[in-house]
Amino acid sequence: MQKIGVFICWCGSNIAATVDVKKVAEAALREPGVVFSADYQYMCSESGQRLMKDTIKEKGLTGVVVCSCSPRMHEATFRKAAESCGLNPYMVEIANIREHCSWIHKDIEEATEKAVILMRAAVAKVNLNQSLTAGKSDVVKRALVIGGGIAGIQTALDIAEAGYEVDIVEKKPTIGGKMAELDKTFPTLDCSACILTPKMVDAAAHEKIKIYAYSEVEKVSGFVGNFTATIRKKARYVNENLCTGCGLCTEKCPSRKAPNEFNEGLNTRSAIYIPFAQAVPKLAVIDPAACIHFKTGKCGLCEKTCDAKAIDYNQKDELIERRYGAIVVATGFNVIKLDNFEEYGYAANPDVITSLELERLMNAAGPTGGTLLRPSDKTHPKKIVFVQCVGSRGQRPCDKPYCSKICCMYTAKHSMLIREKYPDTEVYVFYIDVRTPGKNFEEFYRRAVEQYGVHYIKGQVGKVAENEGKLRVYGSDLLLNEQVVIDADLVVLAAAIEPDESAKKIATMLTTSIDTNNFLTEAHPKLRPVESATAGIFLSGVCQGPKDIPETVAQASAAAVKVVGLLAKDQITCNPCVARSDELLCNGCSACEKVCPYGAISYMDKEVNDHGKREVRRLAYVNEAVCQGCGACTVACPSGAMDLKGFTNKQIMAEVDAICR
Amino acid sequence: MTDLQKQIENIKRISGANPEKCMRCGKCTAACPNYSEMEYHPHQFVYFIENGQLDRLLKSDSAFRCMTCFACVERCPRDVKPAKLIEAVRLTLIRRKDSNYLKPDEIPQKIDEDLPQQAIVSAFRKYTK
Amino acid sequence: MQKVAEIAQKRAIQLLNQGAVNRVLGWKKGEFPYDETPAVFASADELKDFVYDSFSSPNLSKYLIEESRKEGKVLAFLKPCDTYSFNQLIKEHRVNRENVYIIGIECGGMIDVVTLKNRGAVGLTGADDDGENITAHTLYGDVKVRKEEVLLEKCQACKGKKHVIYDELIIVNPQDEKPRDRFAGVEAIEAMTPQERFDFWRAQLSKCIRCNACRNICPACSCLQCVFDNPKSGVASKASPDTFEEQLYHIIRAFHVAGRCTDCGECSRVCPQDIPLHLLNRKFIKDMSAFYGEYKAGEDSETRPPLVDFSKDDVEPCIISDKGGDR
Amino acid sequence: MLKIKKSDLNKLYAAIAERQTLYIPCNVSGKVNYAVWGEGADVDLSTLKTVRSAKEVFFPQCEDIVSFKKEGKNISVKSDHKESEDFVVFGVRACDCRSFDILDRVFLSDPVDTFYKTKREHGTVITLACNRPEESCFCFAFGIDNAEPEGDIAAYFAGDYLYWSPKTEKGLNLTKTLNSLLLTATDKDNDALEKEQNNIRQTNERLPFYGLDLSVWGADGLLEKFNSEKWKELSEACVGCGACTFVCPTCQCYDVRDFDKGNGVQRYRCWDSCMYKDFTMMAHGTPRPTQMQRFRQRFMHKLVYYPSNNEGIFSCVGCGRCVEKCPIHMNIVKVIKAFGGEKNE
Amino acid sequence: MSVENKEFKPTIVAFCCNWCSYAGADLAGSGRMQYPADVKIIRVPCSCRVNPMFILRAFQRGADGVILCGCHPGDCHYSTGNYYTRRRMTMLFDFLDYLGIERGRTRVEWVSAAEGARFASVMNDFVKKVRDLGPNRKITDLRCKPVEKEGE
Repeated sequence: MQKIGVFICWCGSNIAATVDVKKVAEAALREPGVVFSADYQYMCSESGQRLMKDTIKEKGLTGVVVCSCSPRMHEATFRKAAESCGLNPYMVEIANIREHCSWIHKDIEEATEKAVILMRAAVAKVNLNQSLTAGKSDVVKRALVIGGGIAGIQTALDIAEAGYEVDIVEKKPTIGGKMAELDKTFPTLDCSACILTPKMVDAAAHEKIKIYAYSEVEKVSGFVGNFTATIRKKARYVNENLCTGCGLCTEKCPSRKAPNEFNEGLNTRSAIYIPFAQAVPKLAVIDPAACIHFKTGKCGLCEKTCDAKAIDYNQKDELIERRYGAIVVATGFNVIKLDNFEEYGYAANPDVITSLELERLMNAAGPTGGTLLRPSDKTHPKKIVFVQCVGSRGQRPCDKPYCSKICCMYTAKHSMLIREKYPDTEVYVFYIDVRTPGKNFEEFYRRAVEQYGVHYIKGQVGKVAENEGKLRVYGSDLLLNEQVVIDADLVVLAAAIEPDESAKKIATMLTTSIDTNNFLTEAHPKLRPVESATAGIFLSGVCQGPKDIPETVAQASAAAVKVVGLLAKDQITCNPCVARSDELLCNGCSACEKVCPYGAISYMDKEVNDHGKREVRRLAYVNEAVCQGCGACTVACPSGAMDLKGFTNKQIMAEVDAICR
Repeated sequence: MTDLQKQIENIKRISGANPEKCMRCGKCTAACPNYSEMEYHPHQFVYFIENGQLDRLLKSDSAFRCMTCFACVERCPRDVKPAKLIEAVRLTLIRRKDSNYLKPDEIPQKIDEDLPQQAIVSAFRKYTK
Repeated sequence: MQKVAEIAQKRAIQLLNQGAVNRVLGWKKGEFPYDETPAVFASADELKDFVYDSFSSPNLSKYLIEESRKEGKVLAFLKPCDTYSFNQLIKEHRVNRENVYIIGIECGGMIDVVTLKNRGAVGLTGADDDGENITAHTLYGDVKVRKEEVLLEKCQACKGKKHVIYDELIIVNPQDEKPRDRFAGVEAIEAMTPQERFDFWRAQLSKCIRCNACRNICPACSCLQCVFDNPKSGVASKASPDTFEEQLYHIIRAFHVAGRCTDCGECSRVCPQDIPLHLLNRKFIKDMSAFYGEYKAGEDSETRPPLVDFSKDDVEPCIISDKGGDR
Repeated sequence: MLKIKKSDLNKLYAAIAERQTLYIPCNVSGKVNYAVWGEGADVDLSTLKTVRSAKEVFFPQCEDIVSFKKEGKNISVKSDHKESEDFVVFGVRACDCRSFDILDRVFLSDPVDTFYKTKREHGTVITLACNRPEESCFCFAFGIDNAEPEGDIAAYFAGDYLYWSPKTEKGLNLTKTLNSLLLTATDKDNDALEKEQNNIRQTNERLPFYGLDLSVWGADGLLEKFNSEKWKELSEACVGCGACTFVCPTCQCYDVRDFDKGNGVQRYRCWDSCMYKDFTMMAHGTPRPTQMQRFRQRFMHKLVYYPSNNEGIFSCVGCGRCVEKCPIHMNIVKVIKAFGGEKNE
Repeated sequence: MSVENKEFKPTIVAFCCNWCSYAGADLAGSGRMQYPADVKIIRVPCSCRVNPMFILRAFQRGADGVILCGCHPGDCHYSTGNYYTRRRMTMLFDFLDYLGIERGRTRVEWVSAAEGARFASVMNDFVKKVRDLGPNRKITDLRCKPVEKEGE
């Protein structure tokens, strides 16, 4: 039998004005298990807490009910107070007689009656409460970063700087991501490669960082502090320990028709290639789909050329299993496919390009060596039209409903750079809104207009059609209320960005959620923006939502701090209100496993002693470190084997009984 | 509810379109093949209906200038369906029965040689019912 | 039917002698035509009491929970509808498939003794089945009825003659496999007014003597300990001292087997008071198929049952409360 | 011997029910069970076996025993025992009637079950001969004559009449109150009745279980039977439900359970079944963990333990309900026969 | 009946998930939004914690209405809990209706932490509907209603 103390808070007049607290205190003494009751002006105050602590000690209370404000407000306060004097914190329950009673009722009698019932329900529950102890589990002091773009690199560097090991898994042959493809960055116009490549080198050189390039995460199991990931290291057909990255093989390779991914397919590369000059790791890789040796068994020029004897046609994919304490998802983005936007004629006309393609056309390391030449006839374009919001902010099936966030700024950047380098070029920008919320962003955009004379037209383009070697652009100028027609040489589309297609697969693998646009969902949009809902999984960069570089880097560092905070602990304390399966009742039917959103339930064959009968049964096992305590499994379980600590079937039924009595 | 408001509600109902969804990009007008013939352009139809300035549209013959080619509907990224709204304005005018609308037999004289075939065909379809 | 039984018996003996199986689960002859008992036969000699005819109604699947965990392999004869139960048990990891050799056995429909007796066969001592008609021999003379009219409820609502899982089949007379309409009874109740529905169920459920036959025969009710037997569950009870308990027991039982019930009809068959329990389970089956897409428990051994699955655009519960009509 | 025309039976029921509660087999929702007679009741005396036996009028499935109420720190206790009022149970077959003797030996011996006792004292039993015995009947194996049932009043159908023969003080008292309705039987009636009774006895001889022989059963050979290998095979198919026990007229086990009302407890007793896993569950678990043991308990009790405590009287009356109702058709007859309980002719 | 209804104060059990609906109820309180005192809230971690047994239990013990509140579908703190709730409760409610129990006695509502006003209006509406239905007689345990038992 419990010895329960009931404390009724006046909350000044917040409660006491509407609820007769004395009456509630009297009624409490009539409840089973209650040995003490008192009312007090402010239970949450220092002296109120002292009253509670003293009574626990004096009366040897085994349970406490505080009738006060919402448990969301002060449950933690009172539990901490109880713990400080030796009572298990989970023996404290709150009856919410403020938000759910005194504040919503006017009639004192009615409110008092309800307060008594709420108190009674809490007492009924405490009568069945059991001391709960939070489980502990060890933390593996290593982090996994999925994705080696600027987000992944920054997160990894920050974690490594804090002294923890970190692995980067990048599916492409080099890290660097989208930022490596960019020419200049807004709003400072500094060279993208100049700020990114040193970071790539830092990451590669860091003793705590291991880079698995050309690799993918295949499987993840485990839970916060103790994940196990299987990494598939794809065959490069080049021994990475021997390859020096000299590039001789790439020059000799006779197969040169594969589209160059790094240049957005604007030119071609050899079958054995190094993605770009500053690639990290700087190693050659053979594309078996383009390689003559793989197609016909002949050739073998690269093997002959390589002095380091690094070519290995027989290399196989390698599976590596590593344990991690935390995982950061930094899978980044892609530009959407524009095949369904036939009004812009992207697929039909080589001179209609995306902004990312323009980046390559303007980059000194790009296909044109940095001279802006239009793809069709390699001439200088004299009239360029930029179209904003292509595929963003729309509601057609091909559109994305969100704003891609970065387009306004990079278009300002592009138009500015073009006007500076080629002052004889006319630049038009069709915009719906120009969005420049960021430090120095508006100033940057105004410079494009005021200093560089870029023509911003408020309106959208309805059609782009080829017309005598030019691109006839039909747009509207809403301010003039006119339709405008421009014969342009080059049309640049600010295509929407979307999460990389791997995000969905990885979210499933990590049992974390994605939204309708396949962006990973943060645990809380305001308060926990870099954590996923699954403990130990963190989000970095555009996989969580559109971001520019400074934001991405900021979030990457924030995620790193969260990871470091986790790895700094030797052990983590789990939520004690978790599900538990009664071995003797479990049928092993897997219903609970199927509804668990966290994959916290697994099955094992175990010998049980059922009243003297020993047999091996298939039993559900709840991993307390992973379980978040939602209780979905408890209802799915037909035998009632699965119960939720802190909210047991019997406790809830006791509350029901007390309310209906 | 005033008469005008009722009419606007009716237009929304007939068209099944929601002008509030418009984000004012002007793509409808940019895509309009009969732009030069219209006093008010597709985006203005949307804007005026949303803004309660329906009377301006009712006084204009722009609704009859629309060839119902649906380029605007096709292009609209927000699924506002300007042509449907124009169609509803037209119906509102027709239902007034005060004969201030364009008669079908007037259309041939007004047809421009440069008009897209699609627009002519759909206009023809519209007025030969 | 006679022929099917002979083939089955012969095949069982053969498999036993070959050592392919160690035991045979089938039906054993009784005193009357109708009192056949499920039995495990270990030898050819024991198999002489094997019987299979239109009274072999017990569904043997549930016995396989125990039998498949024993050493050696067991041969089980399963009728088409019994195979659904077996599949469902596989899905729930309750049986060890490797230890079971399933012979899917032809079924021409099973006879309901209660109906047969109600049709005049009081004092039933024997019966002949020619496929079309049943001639019942009784203490007070012979009674001839059309077989169709005295079939068990579960056979009148036959799911089809297809075995969904088996290692081999014994089918002498292939029959048309079209499933019959199962939901007419449910629809009839749905068409009643709420008060009529309440009165109907009140009358039916108050007959319940809480013998647990429905639960214990049910292949879906395979819990090691039922919540109604578990003193720790807070709802345990052995009888129905109040009308509420009758409702509670049958609601919770139907809910627990919802999505898992293969509609094998055993509950209605064994109820000593002939409560149409299948109408409870079929309501869930019908609703689930209507709301969440066609689903037949036990049709395969992988698909998630609807209640441990979801879709983001599922119907809202308010479609029930907003159904309109009489509250 | 008295008689009443079949067509006047409703008047008879009404006359009885005017003074006392009358329990009689009625068809309710498609099944025949004992029910309180009221105007318009669908009385069914032609169905031989009610689903539940007649024992329920003396020993109901659920019965409140005592209640506890908690107020503040006090607990008050209230007995729910009530003196029964007079009642009549009509249409009890010979087998069911014998079952009362078997229950009496349990409930009326020391310590006396006062709940049962008061009902026995106030209940008048009107039995009914079985004109058409069925294939599952084997009351004759226990020396019961279904043509000449016991009871306070025995009744018989023959021709157009129900014959009425009071046998005890209680029976006579009830008969007195019904004098206006009952006619005196003539010799011709007696002949007709005798003929009907002979018919019944002849039918018995044609019954499948007529050869049942219980001489191998009884108090002797307890251990030998207990340890027999046969139980395993017999119990193999048992699903452990309580159908047999709950339709059985002689099963008398009950469980005492508490219904928690939140601020008090209603203690009640309800039928229990030895076939249930939690039968006689104790703190350490159950003494009969396997279904074989529970199955054996039921039949050993009926055929061995009870007779050894009760001068060789079996705790089975051969009503055959379990034969018909067992979901898997295992039953006491099969058990009896398995141990050689059949006359070889 | 009408006289009874005027004085009839139903017992209503509201199960609220900790993260959305309970917070919504708190917000209703902070906003001093009135709803009848007949509603008593039980806090559960997630609406998917609510076993149909609890709902029946409430009716057994004399509740006249049971309402279950959770996060809006898609917003579940545990990401998928309320999707299961939605299926389970749709099934249960239709089944109760099938048994002839008044459908107005059960309800599921999605109330977010920001919808204090909605919480209050949902409760007002539900209480009104239950009051119109009158006391629960069809699915209750007479043992828990001693007064009525003696009265009958």
